[in-house]
Order: sequence, then C-alpha cells, then structure tokens
Amino acid sequence: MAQTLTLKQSGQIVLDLVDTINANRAYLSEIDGAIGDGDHGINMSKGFTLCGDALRAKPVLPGLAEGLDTLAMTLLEGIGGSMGPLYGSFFMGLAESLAGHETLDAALFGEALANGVAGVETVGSAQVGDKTLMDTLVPAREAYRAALAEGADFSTALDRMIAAAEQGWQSTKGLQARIGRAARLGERSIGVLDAGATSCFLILKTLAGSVQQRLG
Amino acid sequence: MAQTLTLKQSGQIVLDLVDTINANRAYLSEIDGAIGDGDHGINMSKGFTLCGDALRAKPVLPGLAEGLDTLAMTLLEGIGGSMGPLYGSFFMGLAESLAGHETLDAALFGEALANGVAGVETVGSAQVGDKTLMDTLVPAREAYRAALAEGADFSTALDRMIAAAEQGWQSTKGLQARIGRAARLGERSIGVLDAGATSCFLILKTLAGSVQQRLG
Amino acid sequence: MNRVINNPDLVVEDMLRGLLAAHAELAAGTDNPRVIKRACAPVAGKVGIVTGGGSGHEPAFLGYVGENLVDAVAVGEIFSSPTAKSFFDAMKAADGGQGVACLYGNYAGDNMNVKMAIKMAERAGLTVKTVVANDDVPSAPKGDEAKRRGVAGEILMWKTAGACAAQGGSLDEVIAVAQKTISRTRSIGIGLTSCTIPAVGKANFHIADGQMEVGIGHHGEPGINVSAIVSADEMARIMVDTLLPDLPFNSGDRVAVLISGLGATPLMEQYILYASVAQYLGNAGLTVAVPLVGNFFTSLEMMGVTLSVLQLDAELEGYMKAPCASIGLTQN
Amino acid sequence: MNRVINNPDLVVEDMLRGLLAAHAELAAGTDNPRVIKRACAPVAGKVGIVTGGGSGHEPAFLGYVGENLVDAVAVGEIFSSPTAKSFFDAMKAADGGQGVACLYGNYAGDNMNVKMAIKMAERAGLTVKTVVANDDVPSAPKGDEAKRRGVAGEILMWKTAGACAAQGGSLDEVIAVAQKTISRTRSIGIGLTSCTIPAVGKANFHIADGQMEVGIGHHGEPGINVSAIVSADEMARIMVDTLLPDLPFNSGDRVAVLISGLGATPLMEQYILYASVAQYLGNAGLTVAVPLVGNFFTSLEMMGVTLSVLQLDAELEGYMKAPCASIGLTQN
Ligand SMILES: Nc1ncnc2c1ncn2[C@@H]1O[C@H](COP(=O)(O)OP(=O)(O)O)[C@@H](O)[C@H]1O
Ligand SMILES: Nc1ncnc2c1ncn2[C@@H]1O[C@H](COP(=O)(O)OP(=O)(O)O)[C@@H](O)[C@H]1O
Ligand SMILES: [Mg+2]
Ligand SMILES: [Mg+2]
Ligand SMILES: [Mg+2]
Ligand SMILES: [Mg+2]
Repeated sequence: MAQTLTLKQSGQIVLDLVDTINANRAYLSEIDGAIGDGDHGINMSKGFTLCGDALRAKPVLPGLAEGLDTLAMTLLEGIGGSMGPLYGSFFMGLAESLAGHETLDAALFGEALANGVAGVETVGSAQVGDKTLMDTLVPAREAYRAALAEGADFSTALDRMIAAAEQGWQSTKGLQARIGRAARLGERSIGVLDAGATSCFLILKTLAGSVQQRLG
Repeated sequence: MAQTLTLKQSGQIVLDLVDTINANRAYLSEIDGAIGDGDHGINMSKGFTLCGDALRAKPVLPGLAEGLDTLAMTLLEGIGGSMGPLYGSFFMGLAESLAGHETLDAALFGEALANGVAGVETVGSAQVGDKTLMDTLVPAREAYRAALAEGADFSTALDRMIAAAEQGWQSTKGLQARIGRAARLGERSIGVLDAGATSCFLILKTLAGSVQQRLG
Repeated sequence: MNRVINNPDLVVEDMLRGLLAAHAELAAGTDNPRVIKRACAPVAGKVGIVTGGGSGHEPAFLGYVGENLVDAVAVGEIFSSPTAKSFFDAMKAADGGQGVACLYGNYAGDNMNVKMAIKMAERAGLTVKTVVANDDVPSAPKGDEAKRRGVAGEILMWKTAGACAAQGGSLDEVIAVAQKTISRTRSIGIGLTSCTIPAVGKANFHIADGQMEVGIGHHGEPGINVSAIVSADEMARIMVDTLLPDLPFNSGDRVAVLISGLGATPLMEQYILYASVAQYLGNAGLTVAVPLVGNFFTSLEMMGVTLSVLQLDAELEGYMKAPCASIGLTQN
Repeated sequence: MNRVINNPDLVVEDMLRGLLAAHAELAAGTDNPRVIKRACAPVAGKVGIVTGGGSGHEPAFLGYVGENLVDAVAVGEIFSSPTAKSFFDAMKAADGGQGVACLYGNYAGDNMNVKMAIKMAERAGLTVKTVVANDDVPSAPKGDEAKRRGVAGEILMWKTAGACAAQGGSLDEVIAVAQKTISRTRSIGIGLTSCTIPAVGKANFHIADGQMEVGIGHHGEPGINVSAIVSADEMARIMVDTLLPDLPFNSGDRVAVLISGLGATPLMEQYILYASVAQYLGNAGLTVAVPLVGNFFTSLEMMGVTLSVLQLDAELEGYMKAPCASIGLTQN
C-alpha cells in the first residue's frame, strides 16, 4: 500500500465531501430539529453545493489543496450564521497546510488536521464537552497524532482517527449544550446527538475513506 | 295659563336637559350598540355633564339663552365625532334666536326651533328618512309650525310638536340607515330605533315639558 | 391585549405627554390639551397650516407638526374626530396674520367639526380656508369623488402646502397647491389583520386569517373585496391597476409614491411591495421622482399597506423635495 | 401568515430590490448582492464605518447607511449573521484609505464571520478595527459584560462614530468614540408577542397572551422573567431600575434615550412609555439631552419595546446632535 498520494490528482476528494453532505441533508436537519432550529442540513448543503458547482464549472478539476481552499471560500461566501466561519476556517486550515506541497503523506495530513482544528478553535472558542463539532474534531486530532507517534502507517492512523471521531460524536448524546442555539435549552439538550458533531464525523469519515482509497 | 316665560329665570331648563341625558346614558348606548358602536350615551353624557358642571359652577345660574349657548359651546368643546357639532349647532341655533330677548313666547320658540334645526341641517346634511336625528327634528318643527298657523296656543303647539317628534323617532325603526356609522350595515340596519333620533326625542320632550311647567 | 399603556381611556393624554416631553424643540402644547402646535407657531407673516383627526394613526396627524409642514393640529380620541373647539384652537394657534389653511380628511365627523370651527373662527375674525382630502379610490366610484375618504395622501398635501406656505405663498396660493396635490393623488389600502382600540378591548372589524381586504379604510371601513392573500407582487399589481386609470396617470408622468405600513407590517415587507410597485409604474411609463416608504399613516397595529401616487408637475415636485423636519418626515 | 411577500425564501432579495429602487441617492448596491453601501462610498480620506447583521430588524442594519452614519453594511438572512465574505466586501466598499471601523453586535455568528472577514481584509491589505456592542443588560450579569448581546444601542454607536468619522476623526479616534458610546450605553427590552420568520412559517418562540417577557432578546432569546403584562408606567419603572444601577448612571448626568418599538407596537404606545421613562429618569436627576422614539430596531412584527440610555459627555452629545441622513434616522 502506498503511503502518499498526489495532491494534484486528488481533487475528487472534495467532491466526495460535497456528495456526503448532500446525501445527509435531511438527516442533519432532522438532528438539528431536536434541540436546534432544524436547518443544519440546509445550511451545510447550501454551502457545499455551491462549492461542487464551482469546482465542476472549472475546465480541469483543481487538486486537493486548491479544492479545499475553494470549499473554504464558498462556505465563507455562501453561508452566514456560524457554519460558514467554522467549517470555512476548518477547510482553510487544511488548505493552507497542503498549499505548496506535491504529495500528501501521513505527517502532512496530521499537520493539516491540526491546523484545521486550530482554525475552528480560534473562530468558535468552543471546548470539548460543549456539545459542538469540537467533540468530534479534538478526539480525532488526538487519536491521529497518537497513532503516528506509535508508528502507525497513514491508513491505520486514519482508521484510529475515525474511531475516535465516532466516539466523540456519540459522546455528544450525553452532553448538555453549553454553546450555540441548543445551549438555551439547558438540561433539555441532553439525550440527543449534536448536529455539528454529526456533520463533522461524516466529513472526517469521507475524507479518510477517500484518502485510503487512493493509497490503494 | 301664561303664554310667555321670562328667559332670565328659566336657566334651569338646561339643567333638566342635562339630567335627562344622564338618566338615559345606558339606554342610549344600548340602542347605539345594535347598529352603531354603542357609545352614543357615553358621548352625550360626557358633553352634557360638562355643561351641567359649568353652569352649576357659576355664582348665579344663567338664563335660558346663555345656558343654551353654554350647552352648545361645551358640546363643541367636549365631544368630537359627530354629536358635538350636530347638537352643538342645534343648541347654538336655539341660543342665537333667544339672544337679546327678555321673554319666550310661542312665536319666538318656533323661530328658535327652526333656527336650531337649520343648524343641524347645515352641519350634517342629512335628510328625513336617512335614519338620524333629523327624523325626529323635522317632523317636530313642521308640527309646531302647523299648530301655530292653526292658532294653537304655546302649550298646545308644544304638545303637537312632541307627538310628531315621537312619531318621527319611532319611524326610524323601519328605516335603512343612509348616513353615519350604521349606513355600513345596509339592510341590516332596519328593525331597530336610531340612537340619535332617540336622544333627540328625549331632549325635545324635556324641553317642551320644562317650558310647559313654567307656563303654569 | 398586548399593549404598552396605562389607563385605556387616557391613551391620548399619555401619548401627548410623552410626545411633548420628547420633542420640545419641534412641538409645544397649548391651552387646549388637545391642540399641539409648532414650537415657534404662529409664524408672523406666514400662512398657518392646520390639520387634525382621530388618534391611532401616528405619526399622523400630530407627527407632521414641524418645519415647513403643519403649524398646529387638533387631536381627537382614537379613530374619532377632534372637537370643533380643538380645530378652532388649532386655527388660532397657527394664525400668523395671513390666514389659515385647514387641510384635513373627508370623514363625516371631521367635516362637521371643521365647519363649526370655521364658524367660531369667523366670529373671532380669522380667515380660514379648507381643502378636504379625498384620495382613497375604493371608498366611492369615479364620478363620486367628493364622497371618497382621505387617507395617506393627506401627507402629500401637507408637504406641498407646508412648503408653499414656508416660501411665502399667500392663503389662496397655499390652498391652490393643497387642492392641486390632493386632486392629483390617488390612494388604495390593503388590510391583512384588524386592530383593537384599547378602551374597547376587542377588534371592531375582522379579517379572517389568510385573507386580505382590498380597499379597506383606515378604521376598517369595508373595501372592494375580500379574498385569499396574494403575493406582494400581485398586491402591487392590483393597487397600481386601480389607481392609474382613475386619475388617469399617463405615460411620461413624474410621480411621488408613498407606501405606508398600517402599523404591524414590517418595513421589510413595505420595501418588497415597493419593488413591485416601482416596476409596474415603470411599465406604465411613469417615473418615480419622490419615493417614500415607511409607517407614515398607520391604524394602530393593523397589518397591511397603503399606496398613494401623486402626479407631479414642476411646482409640486419642488415642494415635495423641499426640506422639512417633523416626527413623521424629515428631509434635508 | 398575513404578510406582504413573494417567495418566503427570497424576502431579503426582494426587500433589497425595493430599497435600492427607492433610495438611489442614499444607498447603492455592490458586486456582492448582500452588501449595500452609501451611494458615494468609499469617501476618500474618511474612515469607513461598516456594520452588518441578520435581516428582520429593519430599519437596522441597512437603514443606517447614509450621510454621517454607516458607509457599508453586510446583510444576512433573517435573524442570521451575514457571511464572512459579505462583511469583507462591506469593508472593501467602505475603505477610503483611512481604515475601516466595523461596529457590530455581540452574537456568536457575527463574531465568527467578522473574525474571518478581518482575516480576509488583512490579506487584502485593509486596516480594520472593531467595536462589539454589548448593551443588552439582561443577557448577562454585571461583571460578565463581555457576554452581553448588542441591541438598539448599536444605533447610538453608529451615530457617534459616524459623526466622528465625518468630521475627520482617525480610525483610532472613531473606534474610541464607538467604544466609549457603547460602554456608556445600557439597554433592555420587553416583549409582548412573538414573530414569525416567513420561510419558517410559525413563531420560533412564544409569549402567552397577556404575558410579557422582560429582558427578551431581539430574536426571542429568553429574558429575565415572564409575568402578567403591567402598565406602561410600571414597564418604564422596571426598565429604568434595571439600567440605571448597572452603569451606574448618576444624578446630574445628561443622557441620550432611545425607545424603539419592536415592530407591531404602535408609536402611540412608544410615546406613552417615553412619558414615564422621562419622568423616572428625571426623578433620578438625569437630563434627557437627546430623545429618540420610534421603530429604530425591530424584530419583524414582534410587539414590545426596547429602552437604551447613553451617558453623554460633551463630545458624545455633540456627535449625537450632529446632522445625518438615512432611512432610519435623519436629523438636521
Ligand atoms: N462556537 C461554536 N464552535 C463550534 N461549533 C459550534 C459553535 N456554535 C455552534 N456550533 C455548532 O453549530 C451547530 C449548529 O449549526 P447550524 O444548525 O447550521 O447553525 P444555527 O445554530 O445557526 O442554526 C451545532 O450543532 C454545533 O455543533
Ligand atoms: N350627518 C348626520 N346628521 C344628523 N345625524 C347624524 C348624522 N350622522 C350621524 N348622525 C346621528 O348620530 C348618531 C350616532 O351618534 P354617536 O353614537 O354619538 O356617534 P358615532 O356614530 O360617532 O359613534 C346616529 O344615531 C345618528 O342619529
Ligand atoms: Mg440550526
Ligand atoms: Mg439557523
Ligand atoms: Mg356611536
Ligand atoms: Mg363613536
């Protein structure tokens, strides 16, 4: 199994993310409806669709770095509220780390992931346990970093990342929201999954899967 | 039986009018409620009470001419809508005719009545049959004039006036309102008395009765 | 009733207290508690502009007291004409020696009270002339214009006449400008919900949910028809189609357009309506030289809108664009 | 839903179309359909004033684009922050070479989008500084002021900062004036009914009939308490008693007072409230040097009112009284 992929040829990964979000549009809104205002799927799908359209309109599909940058900018341009800046800074963080590189290896992915999560942290100021997408992102980053430190290969590290992301996502069910719209509900926000943590898990899972597929 | 009364000493008649309106406050509003907005008693009583208070506040009760002028001015000052100007001009018409006279006789009363009715006509432009106070006023004026022409004495002419006023008032039951708030109801305004015609009958009846009482 | 009031019988008094406290430079009370005048009125040598009407239409009527607008206003109970005495006192307060133009709306009570006020004014040696606004097209058929009610078009007549008076117009000139303005103005309203007079406590007319009443009056007077609510664009089409043929307005005309919310309709929606109105007027070859959008003439918390269109000429356009300052309208 | 709209998903687009059609001399569109700028922006040599926020608060935010006020505004969906790109584009549209003051309200979405916009602006070589309004006292306890929301007090900060910029203030001076203004402003709202976002079709919060929610936010954010509706005078007392100790305001202070209706509360009632507010402020020894009453910052068709009080000094009083022209506020 190869340990790197060529960034220029991996732009399709961004379109995979777009497809995932569009496929889960209704599901994400349904989850948001329980303790939010039921528009998370609509918001996300609006921004991701814009990006898909923009990428497909280009004569040649851009590589992964440029594709992620386009995704970041269309989210910042296409959706207001909080999803635009949060996911916008996440993908901007990824894109910035990849920029200037030809290939993506395990170390660069870890760097990019950390940079993306840092972007979300800076913009959103949420902590693990607040019942947000940070509950998916932070465990994912930690698990990936630990896997690399323990000598795992790229694909295995991605498996470990997804396992942790899923656990973090599922942990939001038991949490009381301390930030965002659901925080108004206090204890009544306990017992259901967080919408942002859900979309974030779906994004990481698709990202990892698409990368692994390309590693062969 | 005397055929005249001294105007200076007849100011009490105005207070009798005030009492009549106040005694019929609820009744007048009830009638107005059927096809109007149910405030005729309130409107009338507000204006007449102001006049009563003003007259009673004076060291000496003014005579009839001045009392009627005070009534006219307090109505014009105290109630907006249509009752202020309609009854205001009625009583102003009466007062203007009596002004400068010492005694009230049958002819002067007829002149004053006609002047008052003319004032209402000018201001309100309503015709007999429109279901308004004109349906009381015009027959009353006509009957009084006819009685004098036939040689009736003051008191008898007043009796004839009241009989005609009552008939005119009662005729409003069968009429369809063509003016004022009730006109909006079209045919649905048929079947009940008109509020303004009612208060007008009560006013004429009190006026006649108080004059007759003073004629002895 | 979800209201910000004290005693429901004293809402007008309480409002006046607040208004006078807030706008001492603009408006002042008078001996008659139901008459508000410009702080500097009467202005010597200037024709006085007077209006008046029932309360509940704020900022109309009293909100148009101000610079280059109305000099004194008679204030009635909610939806009820001011007294004759109040109109008279407003005339006195506005009279700067050049006579008074009393510019009011065509309602039975107002007509009668103004008539009596003029009688009083004549006795007091005042010269008063009147113009009665009758811009509300749906309230009587063409040919019967004298029976039509006055609605938001009154504001346009105060604006032009106020500017004319401020520029030194004589009483006859001011009256002519006011008359020309209202004669060239056509208005129509659409109501979407009713409203409640605080002292009454329940709505005094009714519009079913999801229904609209085209041609409704400012006090719920019945309109032309009641139907299911249509889109803003369709409302604009109905309104424009009613107004244009009535004057008639002609291709090439320059017009002033006034859209007023009736109270509870958000400004957002008034602009949505304006977008379509402007388009339909443009299609008909009209140029909007003066656009006004906002809560200029309301009916308590009614939902709905009114549209007024004034056919300008050079004189009226100049007066419409002249500076003015008041609660209801300030432009510089 | 008794609304004057077309497609509920396009109310913002349709409103902008109407607003730009009506106010060509005042406001102009830009390449970004969600950014409105002053017709003459950018003004070379002047600090640019930018704001932005969700729609549904009209005339806020876009209605304060104008002379001596805001230069460009980012327009969001109803009750939802504009995009980062829109804030950035507004900054570009306002930049006259002396930097941009972005003066907005403390909401999670706005904070994040402004943060990202500044990142973009830095890349583009623009100098942007921000002031975040946090005048809403009930939204967080004293000591936790940084968590408080921005409400109608934002208008006061646009007014003073706009005047300062117009008079040639540097970016740092403008920012200092805006910060001083909002630091000395305290606000509180009382809600009497809820409102409905057209695209949602049902109220997204609820106030029972006959109840009032003291301290409610502009989007129905929960307040301090819900109780039976009290008199306007009592509302004034509650509001004043909440605001005065918080700054604290002191006897002898001169203040600006802004009462805003939340949408469907008639102007009459706003003046009724002002009468009592003025009295309670007077009792506390305060002098109202600048009173503003009207629908300045609404929440669609909510019933209710907000009160904002700004502790003036000579500098702020001068800026508050400076002339300005916009849809939301014109004074000369
Ligand atoms: N400050 C924040 N940091 C990280 N995530 C946040 C923050 N605020 C909100 N979120 C996420 O946003 C999600 C809701 O997104 P969405 O429904 O699209 O926006 P809105 O709440 O404006 O309707 C929540 O489920 C939560 O995960
Ligand atoms: N133009 C008019 N001329 C004579 N009487 C009138 C006229 N218009 C209305 N009325 C009278 O007014 C009465 C209603 O008075 P009132 O209830 O006090 O006033 P409102 O209709 O304003 O509530 C009617 O019953 C009718 O008799
Ligand atoms: Mg949501
Ligand atoms: Mg949302
Ligand atoms: Mg009545
Ligand atoms: Mg009545």
